[in-house]
Amino acid sequence: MQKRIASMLAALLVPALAAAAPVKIGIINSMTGPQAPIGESLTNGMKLAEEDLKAKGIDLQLVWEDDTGKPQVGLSAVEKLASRDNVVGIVGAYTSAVTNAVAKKANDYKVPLVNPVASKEEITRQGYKYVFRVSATTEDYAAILLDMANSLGKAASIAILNENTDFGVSGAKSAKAIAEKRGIKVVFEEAYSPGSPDYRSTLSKVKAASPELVFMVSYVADAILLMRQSREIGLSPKAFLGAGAGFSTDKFASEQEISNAVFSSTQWTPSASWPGAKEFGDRYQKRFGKVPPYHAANAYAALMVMADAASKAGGDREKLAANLRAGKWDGIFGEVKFQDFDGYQGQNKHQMLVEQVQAGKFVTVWPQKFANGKAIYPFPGWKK
Amino acid sequence: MSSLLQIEKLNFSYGDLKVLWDVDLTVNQGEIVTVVGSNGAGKSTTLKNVSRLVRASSGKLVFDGQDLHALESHQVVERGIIQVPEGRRIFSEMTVVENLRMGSFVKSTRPDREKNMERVFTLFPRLAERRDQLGGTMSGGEQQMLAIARGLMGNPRLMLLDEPSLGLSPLFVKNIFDIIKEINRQGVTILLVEQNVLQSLRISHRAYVLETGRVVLTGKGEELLRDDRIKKAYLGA
Amino acid sequence: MSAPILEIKQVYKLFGGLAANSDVSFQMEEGMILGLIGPNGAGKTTLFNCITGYYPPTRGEVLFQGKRLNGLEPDQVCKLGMARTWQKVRPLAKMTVLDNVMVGALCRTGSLKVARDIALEQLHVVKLEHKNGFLAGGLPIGERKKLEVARVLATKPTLLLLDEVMGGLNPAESDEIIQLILDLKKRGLTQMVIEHDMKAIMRISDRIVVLNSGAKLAEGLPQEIVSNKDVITAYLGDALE
Amino acid sequence: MIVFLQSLLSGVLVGGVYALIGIGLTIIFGVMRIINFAHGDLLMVGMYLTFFIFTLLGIDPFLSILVSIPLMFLLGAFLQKVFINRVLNALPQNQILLTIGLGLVMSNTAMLLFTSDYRILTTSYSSGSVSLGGLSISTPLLLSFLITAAITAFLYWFLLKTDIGQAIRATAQDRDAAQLMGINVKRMSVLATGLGAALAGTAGALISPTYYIYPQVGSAFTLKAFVIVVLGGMGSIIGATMGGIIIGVTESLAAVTPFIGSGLKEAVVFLLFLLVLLFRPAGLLGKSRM
Amino acid sequence: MLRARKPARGLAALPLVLAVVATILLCLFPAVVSSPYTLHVMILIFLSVVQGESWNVLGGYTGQYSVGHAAYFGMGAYVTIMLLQFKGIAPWYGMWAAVAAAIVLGLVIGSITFRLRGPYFVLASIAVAEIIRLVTLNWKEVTNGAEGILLSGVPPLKIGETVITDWSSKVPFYYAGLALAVLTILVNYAVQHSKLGYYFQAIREDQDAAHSLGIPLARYKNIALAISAFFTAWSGAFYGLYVGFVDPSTVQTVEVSVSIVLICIIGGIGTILGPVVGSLVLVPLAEALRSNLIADGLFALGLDPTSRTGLFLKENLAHAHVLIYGILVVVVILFMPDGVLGYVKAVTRKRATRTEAA
Repeated sequence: MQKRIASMLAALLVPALAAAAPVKIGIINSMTGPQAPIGESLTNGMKLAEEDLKAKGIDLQLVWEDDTGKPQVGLSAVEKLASRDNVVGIVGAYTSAVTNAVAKKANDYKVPLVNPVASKEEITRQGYKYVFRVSATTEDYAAILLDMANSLGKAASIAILNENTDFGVSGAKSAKAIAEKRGIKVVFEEAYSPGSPDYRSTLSKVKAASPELVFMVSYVADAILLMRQSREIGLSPKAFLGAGAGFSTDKFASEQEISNAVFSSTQWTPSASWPGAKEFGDRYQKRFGKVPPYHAANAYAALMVMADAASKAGGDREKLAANLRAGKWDGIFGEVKFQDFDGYQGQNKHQMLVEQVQAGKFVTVWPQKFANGKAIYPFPGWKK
Repeated sequence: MSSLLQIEKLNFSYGDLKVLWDVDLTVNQGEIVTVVGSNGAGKSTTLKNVSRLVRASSGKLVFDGQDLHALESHQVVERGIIQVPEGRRIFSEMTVVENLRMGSFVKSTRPDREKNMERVFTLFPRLAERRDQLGGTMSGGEQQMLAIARGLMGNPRLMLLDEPSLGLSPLFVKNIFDIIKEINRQGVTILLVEQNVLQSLRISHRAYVLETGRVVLTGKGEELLRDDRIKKAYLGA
Repeated sequence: MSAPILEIKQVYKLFGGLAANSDVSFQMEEGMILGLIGPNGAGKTTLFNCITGYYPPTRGEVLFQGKRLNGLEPDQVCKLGMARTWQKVRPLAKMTVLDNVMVGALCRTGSLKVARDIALEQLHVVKLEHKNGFLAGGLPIGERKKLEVARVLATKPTLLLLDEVMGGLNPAESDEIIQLILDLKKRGLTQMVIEHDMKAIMRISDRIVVLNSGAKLAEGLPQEIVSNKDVITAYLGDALE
Repeated sequence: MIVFLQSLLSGVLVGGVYALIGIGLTIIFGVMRIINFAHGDLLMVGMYLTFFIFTLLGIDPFLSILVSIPLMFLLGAFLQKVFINRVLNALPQNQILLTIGLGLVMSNTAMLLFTSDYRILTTSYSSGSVSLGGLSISTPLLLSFLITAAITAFLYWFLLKTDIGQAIRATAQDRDAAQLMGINVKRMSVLATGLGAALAGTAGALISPTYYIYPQVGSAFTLKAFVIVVLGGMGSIIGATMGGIIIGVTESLAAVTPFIGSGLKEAVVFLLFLLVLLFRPAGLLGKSRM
Repeated sequence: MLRARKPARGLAALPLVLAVVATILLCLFPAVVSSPYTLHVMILIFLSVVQGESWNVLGGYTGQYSVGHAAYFGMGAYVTIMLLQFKGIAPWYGMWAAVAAAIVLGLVIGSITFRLRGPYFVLASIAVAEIIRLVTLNWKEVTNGAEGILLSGVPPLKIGETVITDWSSKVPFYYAGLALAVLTILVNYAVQHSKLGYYFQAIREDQDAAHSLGIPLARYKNIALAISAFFTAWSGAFYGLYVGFVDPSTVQTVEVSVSIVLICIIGGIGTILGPVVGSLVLVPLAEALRSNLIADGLFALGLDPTSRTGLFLKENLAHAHVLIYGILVVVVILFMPDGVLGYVKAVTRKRATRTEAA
């Protein structure tokens, strides 16, 4: 018995002996903790990528690490992946908070990190040489929405309502900056604590300010709550603009009573005209029983890119980094290419999309090039 | 006369503080038996053993032929032993009527609830006047009446009264003792613990004197009234 | 006669409308033992609490060595040299016997070494030194009472208030405590003793104060108290209506 | 003005459900003197129950309480008998930590079973409203408030008028005296925890149509329940009822007050909580035990 | 009967010797083990030890069960990082500002909460910590709100012109953490062996009795809180510098407070070694569960990863770690109310008496 325990301990402590050099990639994701709901989409996306890569003959070995939504735990994961598991590269993490810590550490270790979805600008502005990001940045979420709004008819005023989290605050900040630059008056601005069952008083204030545009940054569930309560109190601007996250989920769209004609910016949708996007959507739906949110596609793309670059690097991290810097990929996420520009390094210039819920379905309405439907504008009002 | 409650060689400790030493005590059907003794002599503890609020380490506890050791407090009540605790312990956030209803919580007594309520209101007209008052807002004497009345609601065969005269004005004290006598006359056997030695001895058939957890004296109430050893037990002189 | 060490002047303590103490006055001279007796609920412990700062008296004042105590906290009262024990012993259960007494000693010194010496001395006084290393919570009741006395002695009091130190003890243990109280008196320590064991109180007290229903019923020498009619009534009830 | 009235109204309506959460907690505390840190997690279990009863059996959330109440009662009774009962005489901090542990077990079991996905329950009336002189009243909120009022009324009746209810109150007021009345206080503890759990579960069911469901949803409500219960006086049912409404209204009004806003509305609630603790530690209603 | 400590004189030195040996071994550790991951886990253990030992002064010795220590932890982390990032003040100066702020905060909180006893104190401590979190979250101008603060780097530590370390590897953090852990253990030792410790424990055991023995309750509770807040803030500063990022949701939540309490409860409350034992149990366990080391270990032992059990473990064990954590808490409270250390002591004591009897 004691011997068995000893050998089990040994198994825990001694790094697994490296076999015939598979492509070993670490994954850091929020599998548990408060961020787990979206973390799961990432996991699912990467599972599909894993299948595709194996089908392509890449001997992929993934080491999954849970960061539980905490930066210090994310650090543990990097340490373990970089030094104990000796992965060639890392894909992750999900939240900006964890990614902040993880990116710095990965860069210190010179382990190439491809970030799938964290959108905080700073992450790729630190001069890191080993950090790459497929995701668009927070600023893009607001910019594309206001671009679109502008093209539909010049709006005079905007209300900005966001959840008081990293993503929410930075989204609101860029929305405000862009709005001011374009001469749209910000008539209301407030951050709310997510998870409150009652936003009616806040929304009454918004209504009292009578803005033409209502811009919101919220996660899944709050997005639905906010719209339900907007309907209740009869808040009816020219357009509801949702900055990604909660507004671009299938769950939101399926709430037809409240989601109709709401715009949202997104990094990806199955209806986008990128190669394989639709197939990915169908496959995901079949496999996991839900429409994939953009997080899943981001994660899929990140792992595909990483594995492809790594398979050509032969376990050499420097070479992997060089491959990532030099390479160009095309797939369900459109073109992925890591570039240095405007203070960014290793940042993919991802094309954001604006979609609108029309009869429970997302229709891509902007930019024109990708649009597969016409925008409903202004907001037609609530059905009684 | 048949014995209703029989206590033999009862020993009890609170942790390592031993408070009862081989206590023997018998209560016969229809009697008023008083236990007197100074503070800390173990009087209340004896009652609490009978009502099973505490559990003795050794000794015999038999009520009407049944061993009490295996029973829980609420089961003892179901068998007709009802304790009116020291300090009244009435439910302060409940009205007089609610308190009385709790007195007949035991299922078998519920059918008699209305009848018993009438009975206690006759016994304590004061309570009838205050039926909807909250227990906590009443005076000490009224609370004591309520506590006794509450006990009566459960059709007691044996009533354990713990210091019913404590903290009451002299007028009330006399009143309480009259009532105890009346209750006994109505057929309830009574085991009384009292600090008011003289008054309680006067109404009791028999009495026990406890000193530091031991029975030191026993006899008829009237006899003990004249016994100097009582005074000595209290005043040490 | 020397100046009184403790003066209690018309002390009232009301809880809500209920008077736990009303108009209690008496005084103590240095070196004496005063017995404080009375039936259950007479207000003895409340008076202790008023004297030692646990409750502020509602009215009246308490003077200790001429200094007014009203408004002082219990720790300040202790620092002035008045210490009390508790009716229900309050050992610091998860600390050793020695540590318990050292806590008392630390009232007068910052040095653990000095405190240890004081503590050992007091444990010797109460004959508990063989239990130094035991946890206080595990002691039998008699020893817990002794520990309590040793602990307050370690605060170097000039006036000691003992609240039923003999309660719950067997006769042999009570005798030991009585002897201890008398020894302490010999050393010049002034003491106020609440006690139910009348034999004991009569034996040790120089004077006795009787409380009943919160008020002072009688005061006098032990033999006067024993034959006082009011006292007998208070204890045994009204003999005659 | 309209903003103020609108906020006041929704505050009262939401406060009704808060009250239900608080009453459950206060009953458990009243009878056993244990603060249940897993209270929000019981609410979470109630929400999932409602969700599955709705999606699998198609029973309306407001009707489903007929099923979830007994189930939640059993869960509470089970927790009391198996776990809480063992720490009744333990140190308060150990009692607290036990319930924290139980909460962790519940929320994480839910996560294993149902994943951490947000679930949204959509009924025909989820975003409906009734308008009343310029004010709009959320239909589901109004319904849940009415049901809450009915349940509270029933609970008052149960506790005030029935023997068992009075016995629970008696146990809370004086455990020993209750035993001397022939009340089985152990059974009352089980009943009280069952009742507390059932109320938490009911609250969960009632907010399901207007809120969302995920495994960690409970923690926010646990904190809120503490505030409510302390505000009204721990162990007081009327206090908890009032406390719930007060917290609902305070949150709602704080959100529309200049310089406070939505972000700090919870801070205002906690501040209120501290003030009450400091100046009226027995709660706004003073010491009243059920 | 329970007989406590005071072994023979020669044996009394044994724990001291063991402690010194352990410290020396820990000092040499990085020279032998170079795996940064192992060092990282060690650093997390040190951090946990510091948190636990700091809480122990207030909760363990003085018996004031604060479930709001995230307030001090967050204060330490925030002030240090803010001063460094926004004002360029080196952390070894900024840290002092941080601990000073934490002490001031502690004294304010103390003056509010120490009047309350039992569960009320616990609830009040939670409420205060929540208020601090919400203020941090909403006072964007100063704290950068929900976005948190990303540290650009820790400046090199210099004495004169000599660079001691530039913090580029784990090792300096390892030693800093170790030093802090040893320091807080020594603080606990000093507290236990001084007037303070006697007074703290007296307050824990019986406030009224302590009061009657000349102990000014409010003063000594505040001293305990100040010491506790000081070192908790220090651990916060260490955390902030090590992780390089702070935001309210990671350093100021109720979860952080609860985890600090659990370190002590699991290990054993009010003892010097309790938090150490708690950290040694909790941190590696969390690591092992989180990264599925347990399932990997079972596979290495021959469990078939593709079998049903294997698949189940692989899929769920990592998800279940908080669940296992919760079960652990319940088990400890029910069966080891004095923590692992207390349990081990009780078992060995029982064994000893059994051998004696035999």
